Amino acid sequence: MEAATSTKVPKILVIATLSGGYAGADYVGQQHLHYATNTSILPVRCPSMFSEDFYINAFEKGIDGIIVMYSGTDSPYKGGPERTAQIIDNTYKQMQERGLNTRRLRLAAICTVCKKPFLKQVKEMNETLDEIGFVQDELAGKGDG
Amino acid sequence: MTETSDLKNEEIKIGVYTCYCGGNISDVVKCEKVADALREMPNVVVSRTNMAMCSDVGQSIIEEDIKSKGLNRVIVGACAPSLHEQTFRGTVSRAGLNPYLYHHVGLREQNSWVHGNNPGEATKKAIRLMLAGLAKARLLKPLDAIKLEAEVHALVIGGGVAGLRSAYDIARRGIRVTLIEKTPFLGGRMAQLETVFPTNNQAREDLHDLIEKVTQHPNITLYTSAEMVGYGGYIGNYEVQIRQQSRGVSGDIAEAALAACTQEIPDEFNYGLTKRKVIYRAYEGCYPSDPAVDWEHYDGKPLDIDGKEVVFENTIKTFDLKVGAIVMATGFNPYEPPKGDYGYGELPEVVTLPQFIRYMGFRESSDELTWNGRPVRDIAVIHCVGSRHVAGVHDPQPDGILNNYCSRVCCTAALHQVNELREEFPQLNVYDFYNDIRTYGLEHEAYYKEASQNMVRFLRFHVDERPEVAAAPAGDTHPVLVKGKDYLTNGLEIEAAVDLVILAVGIIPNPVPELVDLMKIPVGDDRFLLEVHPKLRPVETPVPGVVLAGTAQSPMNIQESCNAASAAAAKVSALLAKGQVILEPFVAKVDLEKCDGTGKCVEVCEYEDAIAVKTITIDGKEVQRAVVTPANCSGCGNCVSACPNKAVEVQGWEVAQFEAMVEALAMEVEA
Amino acid sequence: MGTRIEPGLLYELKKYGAVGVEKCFNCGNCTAICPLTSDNYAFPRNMIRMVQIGNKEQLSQSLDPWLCYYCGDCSATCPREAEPGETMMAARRWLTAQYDWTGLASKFYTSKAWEFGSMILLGLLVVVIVALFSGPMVTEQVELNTFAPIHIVHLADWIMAGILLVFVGGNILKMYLSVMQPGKGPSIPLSVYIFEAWKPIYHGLLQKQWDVCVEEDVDNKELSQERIARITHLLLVSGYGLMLVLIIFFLQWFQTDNIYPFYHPQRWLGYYATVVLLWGAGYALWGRMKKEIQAHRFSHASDWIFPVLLLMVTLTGILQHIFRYLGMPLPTYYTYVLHLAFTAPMLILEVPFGKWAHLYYRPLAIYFQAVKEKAKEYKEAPAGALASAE
Amino acid sequence: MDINKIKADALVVGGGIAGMQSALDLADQGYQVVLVEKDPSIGGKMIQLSKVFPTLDCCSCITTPKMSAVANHANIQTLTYCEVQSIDNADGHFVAQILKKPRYVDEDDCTGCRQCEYVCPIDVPSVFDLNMTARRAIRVPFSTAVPQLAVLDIENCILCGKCARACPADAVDFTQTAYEIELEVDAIVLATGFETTPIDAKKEYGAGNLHNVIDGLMMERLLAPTGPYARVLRPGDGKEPESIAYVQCAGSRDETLGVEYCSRVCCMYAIKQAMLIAGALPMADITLYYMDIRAFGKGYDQFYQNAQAMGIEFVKGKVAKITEDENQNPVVRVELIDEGQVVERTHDMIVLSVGMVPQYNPGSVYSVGVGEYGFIKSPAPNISSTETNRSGIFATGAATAPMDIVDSIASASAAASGAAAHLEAVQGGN
Amino acid sequence: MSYKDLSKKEKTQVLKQLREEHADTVKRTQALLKEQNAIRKKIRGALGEESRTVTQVANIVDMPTHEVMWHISAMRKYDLVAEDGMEDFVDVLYKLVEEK
Repeated sequence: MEAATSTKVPKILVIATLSGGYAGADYVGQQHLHYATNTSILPVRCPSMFSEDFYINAFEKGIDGIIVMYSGTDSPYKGGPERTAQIIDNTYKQMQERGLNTRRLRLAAICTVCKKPFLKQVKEMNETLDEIGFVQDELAGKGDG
Repeated sequence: MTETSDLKNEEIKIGVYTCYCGGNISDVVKCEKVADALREMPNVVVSRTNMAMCSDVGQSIIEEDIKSKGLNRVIVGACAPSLHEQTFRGTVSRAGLNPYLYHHVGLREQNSWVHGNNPGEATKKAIRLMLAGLAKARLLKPLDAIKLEAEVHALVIGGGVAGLRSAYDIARRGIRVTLIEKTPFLGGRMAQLETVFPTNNQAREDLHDLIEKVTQHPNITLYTSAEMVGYGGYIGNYEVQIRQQSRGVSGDIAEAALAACTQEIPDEFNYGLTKRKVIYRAYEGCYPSDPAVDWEHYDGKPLDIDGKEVVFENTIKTFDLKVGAIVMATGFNPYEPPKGDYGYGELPEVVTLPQFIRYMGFRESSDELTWNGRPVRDIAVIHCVGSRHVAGVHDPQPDGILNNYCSRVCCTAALHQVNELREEFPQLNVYDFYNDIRTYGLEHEAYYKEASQNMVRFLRFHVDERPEVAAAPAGDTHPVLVKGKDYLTNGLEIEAAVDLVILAVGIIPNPVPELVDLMKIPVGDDRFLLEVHPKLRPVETPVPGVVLAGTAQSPMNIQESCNAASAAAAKVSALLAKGQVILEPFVAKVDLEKCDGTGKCVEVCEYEDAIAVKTITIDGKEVQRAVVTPANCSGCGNCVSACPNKAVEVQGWEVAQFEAMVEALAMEVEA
Repeated sequence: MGTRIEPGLLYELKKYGAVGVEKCFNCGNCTAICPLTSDNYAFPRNMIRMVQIGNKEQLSQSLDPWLCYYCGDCSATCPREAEPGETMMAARRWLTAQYDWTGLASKFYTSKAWEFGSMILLGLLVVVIVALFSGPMVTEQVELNTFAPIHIVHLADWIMAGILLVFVGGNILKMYLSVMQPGKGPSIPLSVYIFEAWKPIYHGLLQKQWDVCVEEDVDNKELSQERIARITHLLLVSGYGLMLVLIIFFLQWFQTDNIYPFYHPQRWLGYYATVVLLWGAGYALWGRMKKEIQAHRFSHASDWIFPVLLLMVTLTGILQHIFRYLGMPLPTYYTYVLHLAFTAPMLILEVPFGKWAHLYYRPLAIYFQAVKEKAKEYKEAPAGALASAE
Repeated sequence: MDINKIKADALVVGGGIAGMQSALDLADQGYQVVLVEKDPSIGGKMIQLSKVFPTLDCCSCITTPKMSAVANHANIQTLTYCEVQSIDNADGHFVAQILKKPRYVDEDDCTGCRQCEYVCPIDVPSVFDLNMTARRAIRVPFSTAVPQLAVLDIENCILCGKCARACPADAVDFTQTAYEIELEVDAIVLATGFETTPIDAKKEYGAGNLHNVIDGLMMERLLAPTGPYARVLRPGDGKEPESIAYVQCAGSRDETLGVEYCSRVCCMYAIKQAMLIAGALPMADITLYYMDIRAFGKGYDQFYQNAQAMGIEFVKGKVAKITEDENQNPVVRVELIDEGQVVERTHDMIVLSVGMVPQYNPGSVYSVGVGEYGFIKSPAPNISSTETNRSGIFATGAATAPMDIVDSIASASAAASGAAAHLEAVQGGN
Repeated sequence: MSYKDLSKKEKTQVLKQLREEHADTVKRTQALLKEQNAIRKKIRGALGEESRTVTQVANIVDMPTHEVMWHISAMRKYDLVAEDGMEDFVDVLYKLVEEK
């Protein structure tokens, strides 16, 4: 199904903190700025709740890129950002083990009014995915190999 | 608990509602298609659209559906959850459904408003987001909100007019208030004004009436020279730490110390136009009336008082307070132009409006206006200094931010000052360089007209052709020339020869990086503290129980500051009057069957006494299990990912729900 | 180098009766509402602005105040009640003073003492002169020509006319110099001046520009007031013209002890002129007292003096006429002296320096404006095109 | 005549955004509030608007939830279609006599299904839509009305009885008469709002006789998704306009109209509408003729800068005159101040940015002091802007001065704060 | 006793009495209704054959366009006419809605 895949668009999942990235995404909306429609944002209190396998599972389900927009030093949760960073680090290792390009997963600190960084993140992830292709192909390729 | 198990057996019936949002969504997204797509999905009993789901009519539809169709889950796709999630929780709750069986999907800020250029894909994305919402909805569980005793005590940060007004209003509602002011004196920026529009009253007289009410109110405790240095807890139960510096001098020796002090520094009350001693009163009649030592500048040398050598010591007191809510009334600073801008800091004849107001306050009255010993006959006023900056024309500030906002008060304040000048010195000529005159209030336009009648010559510049201020060539009649194109005279090149240039500078927020950092209050593009929504929750911050009062939020005049402060007081009163706050139940919950007491969760938790491994009895056996204290849990979820048994969840934000949502988002949809 | 703002001009114009000009916030309403505003000139805001920033040079070169007919729309619709129309009137007075080489006009407009004093002095002077040079007062019957021998009166007339001519001529010359700025800028060929020469006469006599102010909508009361003003001005011009011709050239025929029959043209011409002048003076005075229309809401001293003088001249003329017809010698002589005492200030002071002056400045302004526009056309049009068009 | 007696803590007069916010803030503090609204639905002027500046939120997304919150709040009793007749001071309380006008529809039975409205044979101009379309003699005031109940306008009814026969709930009640309600309260908040300066006030602008010259509120309706034509069309002939001009200060800053003050909202609503039109009619040229652009609030000047960037033309100059050409196209005559040129420009449609004047003179009923222009005046406008010269009576929103929604809401909360403090003082804690 | 509880005869009586009380209103509104019905009949006639713009209808019924606009918008509001595309991209066409 060559034709089908060529019209297929990579899917980007954004995990965004309510106090940071999600509010930032709302702010981008209030300013009526544009970004790619393949980006879906899920609000989370703090991404530290997700363990490594959550991300791996997501890729396996067909999500091509994940941006974790956490609150960084602005986080209202003690220890949350550090733990998030650690989990993401661990995830990178697991991704490598599974032959997944680690560029599919990004961690970025986005504040409530960070409209430019937000757009930049989405744009860069799209560029990356254009370059490295669909996760399914990568997983399939690995499987074949 | 029984409710939960009941639901397990119950068939899941979901109502799905897609809001047009009065066009905000439907102008881009084909809402009917979204509704159609969702209607076909398992568990969906009803799928509808409405012009405004949040309206009474829209809400009634949901209530009616819950009652008549037996819905036990509801999702609405509408604006951002921060705006109306609470509204719909209320709706389903009125219809007898647990409010946490509601899920809100944002289709506006994160879809129609960002994909207006691509309606087809936006509709597809809306379907995807709604499907994800549906996936979560299937896994929703009923939850009970956490009710906690609230500390009936508010902290007001800032002793300017907004802080005072707010403290007074809260106190009058029978709530204890602690007011802290960073400097040794109350009054803030308002104290530095002379007469104020639109009443022409003396600012300090109005202010002192209010200060008197505040200081005499039994519910208010006042700390000057005090700052908030520690912060913790949550709405209704904040634990803050206050650090107060001592006044240094007291009672009987105060006057003698004041007299004996010789060390001088520029007086910030007069914006550096004069000097003051390091033991000082901010101004005549200030409150508290006792002088204070300026510890930052005091050189520590002994003073000779009544023949005794006295050294003053700053004994810093730190203490904890429990408060239920916090009012941010941290105020503003006048914009200070960079050196050389409009000749500021280079030509002695260039001053800012606040400086000039101070000058008029402290100068000795005479029949002639003088500046630097020279008589002043001609004055230029330049508007929008530090405001309404445009990229490419103005440079950003040192922090990289462009002051692109209007400072709201400068037009009327400048014209008010000019009118007073002209009345006192009828021989003065005034040239007013403006872009737009923004005397917007009911009684403000009168100041503009009065200025015209006072023979003020208005000259209009274009924002990209700012007037230039330069020293006049030797031999000119005046020391300074202001040159520019006048777009009231077809862009004619004009020049005004003047003795004094007054810059109507804008307002920038008083920077409070430490507080912002501590409390995690968002700051807007313009550096002002950011409210949740300008109309829905105009004085509230996203931090529950932390509200904004006055110019910390945006430029405002005194009237608007006081209104905002009173509004903040109303929110605090509504919050604390009942003595109880209701918290969202989004806290960790341990599945006792899965937990085997490894304690991994406790290791990663940074909240004291939020989760602990305790010995409990299950089926007559004593076992080690993790136990959550909901009031102390922040709901961050550190413990969730740490648990090797996946025994912990954050209620309402369960990993399984996220996994279901991710699955839905990964599906291809047709639209 | 930019034009320096001179704050003084605004104060100066206020002395010339500019009420409210300082209130103007430059919205442009007046200019846009003005029916006379065209691509070539836009007033009154332009004028107001000159005054506000103190551009004396440009103001003194301007023709705009003369081209305004004060229909009052600008003032009536001004959102700040800055009375732009009054600024135009004040600018007219100021310009009259600028054109005046004697300096009298400036004194008249800015000082009531000067204005009234000089009028009274001149009137008294006339009385004194008559007292010194008049003939015997025949009491048996009316013999006006014995009391005031016609050749002496005529001589006095000519002297007055001479003075008037010197004053007016000088003023016009100065107006020409300041408006046309000969020597500066591209020179305007004489042919243009000749070609456009019909305009001042045409407009002066027929007051054609008024028609622009009078709009179609006749239902509107205020607009029909403009029509009345237009007709009044037309009538007045004919009245003055007639009287001037009668007095300067046909005094022998006009001032006579003969009583002509009722149908005689001498009587008819006289009556026509008298009625018209009486109407004009009455219209202005009554209007200024009632202040109903915009143009009459504010009155400078000079606005009063002109119609009052006119009224007194006309009334004394009528009285004198009546006494003569009734055969009452002494009242005839006294009213005659009074008549002269009002006529002399009217002609020597009011006509060249007073409000009357707009009767000749206005057609001249139309003329100069036309010349300027024509000259501009010449300059802009390719040489051949214009030749073929002519 | 029925006499109903109600006792409450506070009376809020006016169910617009300010009144609703005051009522909610008082009720949230635990006070019993009675909200009286003269119209059959609460919502005020704000519910007529399309979207709001500077966020471009749909207006009903802000208003309707507040209306709903008012209607559902346990501490608020809403009396619509009621007017306060008199206020007496009795033993330190206020006693208000309130006239309940007959709806001719039973409030308990009506379901708001609009079947009566559909069978009603008579169409009369709809004031809600600024007379641009019709409504029936019996009707539900608008789609998001609170309460969602029909009301019969007896002044335009032919009394045929069709509605009564059509009503599935048998709710039409021709026996209803007006009755009085006696209300005892300790505090009053006046939120009586504003009117716009009449569109026919200025004869130079066609005195309301030019059909393609409309006012700002009419444009709000045209832009609202529930508007009279469901799109932006010329009321004069139904054509889609390709060139639209705004005439600023068409009812403010104009002494010939007796409105010397700035109405504060017109610049922003005009810019907002211009942006919305640019969205609805992407090909349309939009021009704003202004004297000063007063974009003063938080985020407002940035909004103005965005509008300029979108290509909306801003022209400094006050329009002096509007006439009409043979195709009913309005023609403006204006001096372009920047160039000093007078031009006549033809547009397809003109919007007069009319200003704000007080809705109601509170003098006779409430004896509160008003200022020069009829807005309720505070004795201490800076420190306590919502107080009036009568203790216990507060005033808020556009009843006190022209103001936008953001400022009205702040003022409303401030009035609630004042009223609550007053209640605390006179009741000694609750 | 409210209206719904009355007998049919009593209801007629109440209406009759109200009509007497509001005699002037009824007279005025009935005249208005008559005029309105006549106009609507003409407009329906004009729209009967094909979809037309407001200007076209106005020409046929010989009424000012703004009045026709008002009536058509009223009819659209109560689902008696509906939009039917555009003419020349600027003029909305209206058609009659079939009575249910």
